Amino acid sequence: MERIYFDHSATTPVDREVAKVMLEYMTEKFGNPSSVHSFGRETRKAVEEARSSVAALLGAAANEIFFTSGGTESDNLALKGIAFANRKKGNHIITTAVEHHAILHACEYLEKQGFTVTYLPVDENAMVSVEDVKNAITDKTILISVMFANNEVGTIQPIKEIGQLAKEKKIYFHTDAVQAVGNCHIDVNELNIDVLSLSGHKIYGPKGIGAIYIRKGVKIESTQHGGSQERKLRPGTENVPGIVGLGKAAELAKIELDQRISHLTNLRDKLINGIQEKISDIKLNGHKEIRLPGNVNISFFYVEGESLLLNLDLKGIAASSGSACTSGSLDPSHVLLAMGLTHEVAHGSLRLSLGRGNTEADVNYCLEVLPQILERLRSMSPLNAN
Amino acid sequence: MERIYFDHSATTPVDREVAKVMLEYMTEKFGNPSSVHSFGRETRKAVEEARSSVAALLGAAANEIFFTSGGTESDNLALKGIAFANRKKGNHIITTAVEHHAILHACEYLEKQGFTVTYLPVDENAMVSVEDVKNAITDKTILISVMFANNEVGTIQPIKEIGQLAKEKKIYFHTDAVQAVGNCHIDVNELNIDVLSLSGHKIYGPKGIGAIYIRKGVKIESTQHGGSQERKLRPGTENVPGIVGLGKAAELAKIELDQRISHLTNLRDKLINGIQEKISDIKLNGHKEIRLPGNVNISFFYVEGESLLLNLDLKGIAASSGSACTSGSLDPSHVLLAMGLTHEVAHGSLRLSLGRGNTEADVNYCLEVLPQILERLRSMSPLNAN
Amino acid sequence: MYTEKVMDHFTNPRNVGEIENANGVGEVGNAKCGDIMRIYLDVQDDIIKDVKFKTFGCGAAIATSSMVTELVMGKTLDEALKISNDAVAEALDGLPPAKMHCSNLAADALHEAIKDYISKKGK
Amino acid sequence: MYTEKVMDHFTNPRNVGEIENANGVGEVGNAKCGDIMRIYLDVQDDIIKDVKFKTFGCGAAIATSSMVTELVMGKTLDEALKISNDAVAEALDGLPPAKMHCSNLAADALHEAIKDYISKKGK
Ligand SMILES: Cc1ncc(COP(=O)(O)O)c(C=O)c1O
Ligand SMILES: Cc1ncc(COP(=O)(O)O)c(C=O)c1O
Ligand code: FES
Ligand code: FES
Repeated sequence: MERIYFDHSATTPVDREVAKVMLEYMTEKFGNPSSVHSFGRETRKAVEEARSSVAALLGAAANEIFFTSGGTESDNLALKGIAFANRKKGNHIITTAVEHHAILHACEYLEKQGFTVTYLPVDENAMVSVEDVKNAITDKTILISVMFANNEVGTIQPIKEIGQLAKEKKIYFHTDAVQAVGNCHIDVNELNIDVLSLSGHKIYGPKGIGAIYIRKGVKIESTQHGGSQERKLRPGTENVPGIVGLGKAAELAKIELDQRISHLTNLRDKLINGIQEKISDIKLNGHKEIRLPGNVNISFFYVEGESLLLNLDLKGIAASSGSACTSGSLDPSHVLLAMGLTHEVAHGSLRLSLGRGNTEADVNYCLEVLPQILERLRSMSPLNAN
Repeated sequence: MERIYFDHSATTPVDREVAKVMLEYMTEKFGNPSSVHSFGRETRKAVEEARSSVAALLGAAANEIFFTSGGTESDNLALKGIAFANRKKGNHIITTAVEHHAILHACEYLEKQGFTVTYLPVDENAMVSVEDVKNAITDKTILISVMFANNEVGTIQPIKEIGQLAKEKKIYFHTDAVQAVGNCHIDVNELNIDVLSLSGHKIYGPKGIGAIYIRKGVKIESTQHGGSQERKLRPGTENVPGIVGLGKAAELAKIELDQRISHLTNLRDKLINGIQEKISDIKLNGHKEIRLPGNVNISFFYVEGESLLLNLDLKGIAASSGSACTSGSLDPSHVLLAMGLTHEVAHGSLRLSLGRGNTEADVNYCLEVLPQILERLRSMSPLNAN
Repeated sequence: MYTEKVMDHFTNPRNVGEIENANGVGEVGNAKCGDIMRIYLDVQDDIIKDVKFKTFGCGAAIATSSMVTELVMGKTLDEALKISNDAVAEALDGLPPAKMHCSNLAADALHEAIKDYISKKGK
Repeated sequence: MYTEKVMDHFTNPRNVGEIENANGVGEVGNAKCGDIMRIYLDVQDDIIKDVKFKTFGCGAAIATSSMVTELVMGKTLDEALKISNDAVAEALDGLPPAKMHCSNLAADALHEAIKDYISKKGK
């Protein structure tokens, strides 16, 4: 059976070119960039080129980019690194209720360390209000962290406006752009971003590598201790193949960005419209327009997400859900609940996240299969009768 | 020019088989192991198989292995994770003066957080004394961390005895085995090890991946916050290709261990003996016998390490040095100084670390080239006259 | 993740639906995850002549629902009351640890339906 | 890491050695890294007729030593005294930031040697 992958927000396949260059840096050019000899010098050069490629994608300078092990580490470094380094200035952090767990759980940790965190609510589209951010600021506020685009429902936040506000108030502004990089135009200067997290495996790059952009002058301290790699901010032998792979992925993202956006937007809207036409009793989650080009998130009333996923999987379609039954925890998605969905409706959510490899045929196949599955599951549901 | 790589303690080339399986998990089997669908299930399975392979290499159980981004992270997690989780029991940590910076700088960080750290001295062979460990223990001691084998001079510490001592005193025992894994027989139960750090790229596996063995029951908390991966101890999307690569490298290490040890010991002794025969005014650093099979570390009086390295590099030989001039810092190796070497002698140290790909021809070539370089540099040295 | 038996009962659930004139109906919500199951019984002379279910829940919830109906079909009420959550999970060759709570749903709903039958009969 | 010029002077250092009857000798140790350099001068009529060096130090230390001898050969003492650390580094097309301190070694040793010559002459 052919398999269709509609779960690009969870992870993406590594681009062939990316894999090729990584292979080269695993077996041939394998030196430690800290070494003086030729093996070391050739990898040092490659690492610095990759740094420039990542910087170019964000409109940043190369020396403002630091490599980490992924989005989670970048998020942790941003929050803890800035919080601890600026403790003398204040202990208040502002974030939102719909952040990724890497942010939320890092914030909970910081609360135990004496910081105060405001978790801003969102509207029914998962959008945070700039006014709310403004009102939450106190003279103790040292950091505002608002995600660029939501990983579950795709809503894109008013980053530029929040950044502007933070700039005026001289508060650092971090954005978790793990889902947005490679899917949205991002210029850290235009958007007033001080610190930004990204992850390789969401942009057709490798897993286990990420980066953090830190505007020159931002006070931040390291969370990991050891050697002097990454200017001591992030010690540990550099993951050269990962870095080189991320560099290549960033390069491709820059070149293909417009094309990816239009391709994904087109498929996304076909899929949303098709589902709306063919299936009743549904709800599109996330903002209708201001959303990731590849994100479709719909709640199907009366059915539960995991059984929906398993049925799709049996038909060869890979997707994800905000259902409690698919998560390690036993609560449905905190994002859907923060948007005001009931447990039941949150339970029946399905996320189809499209990628550059998807085609109209994939969308059509999904539109053929999905109504059948819904009919079957709904016929089994005790909630459907009414 | 043919290049000879004698810097395996810095990093190793990725084994071809390892690279092959990684490639498969980058482009074909790329799913996120947390996903419910088939792409996720196949990578979940691969991750758990790799965990078993790493466990098998150490005589541990699979659920005692957690994947990290490398040796530095494993060391940080071991020290900080245990220190913070056991703060109520005590605040004293024992380690040695010759640990890797990942340990030493993590300890310095912990000192700032209210912990007290004893840095045990070593003898002229870089060996720590079990008696010293014993005498350092107080009723506040919660953790002893002693590296298995030194990365610079290769000395192997009395791990089993220290482990026994820790066990009797009910103190956790961590060992940084980044250099020892794949080069020494290690059985965590036989050696009384509670927690152990290892790194992929030192054993012909990938960079950017490591693991930590944590004996069942050890109280430890996570240092990174986010999703529920690695049973919440180490959140972040699993680096599947890295994990699978590390698993394969562990498998190979287990199979080839005896053969590697005898091959390396043979080459090492040829190299040491050859240098001792051909070059005067030198000093072998580290223990004569109780040392890593592939480690050669020699100080050449009157010359400085970096210029030695550069000359070797010009002849195609990649090596490393404990000279200040090669390190980010401006002091020569803390290990050599702790062993009682003068600055000048420490400056002139050369580390040749052999690997499974090295041959007798490599050793012979080095023995041909090295005396010429020494003669040249010594003729330029103001220290040589006397 | 799931055993073959779970997948079999999930893809081809037995006894899905309602019994129009059921003389015992039990509905439970899984407190842990919010899933819901309803069991319909047709009891004649203390024997379960027919049983059907409707479930809003995960794969394990649907499979355990299906399995529990198969296990009790034709059994006496006493026998049916003895069927435990563990028995249902075992009959499916086991469930993943995180999914053990799902088996509660099925056994609990069954027991509720029997209770309903008994209380109705008592009237 | 190093420029071509640095590598050239490192691999083929100019003016290595000692001057037997040097009338000015300067030795400095680099306080930062512990490296050592000695410069020998043969000064005639305030002009540097010959200059040689011996260095225990890194690649940059050797290259800057070599470069400084080339720069001052045949120069007057006044001209030689004007040669700064930066000038030496520049003549080598630059040094890596972490290696800028190495250039001190060469210029400082030169200046010490000139001082030695002047003090000896004064006697
Ligand atoms: C918005 C967001 N932030 C952070 C992360 C964490 O990234 P990673 O899993 O690469 O650590 C993810 C993805 O899982 C994400 O979608
Ligand atoms: C003894 C020892 N510990 C820790 C490390 C750190 O490992 P990594 O560089 O993979 O983070 C190394 C190697 O650099 C090492 O040799
Ligand atoms: S019944 Fe809800 S997770 Fe299984
Ligand atoms: S002179 Fe010592 S590092 Fe260059």
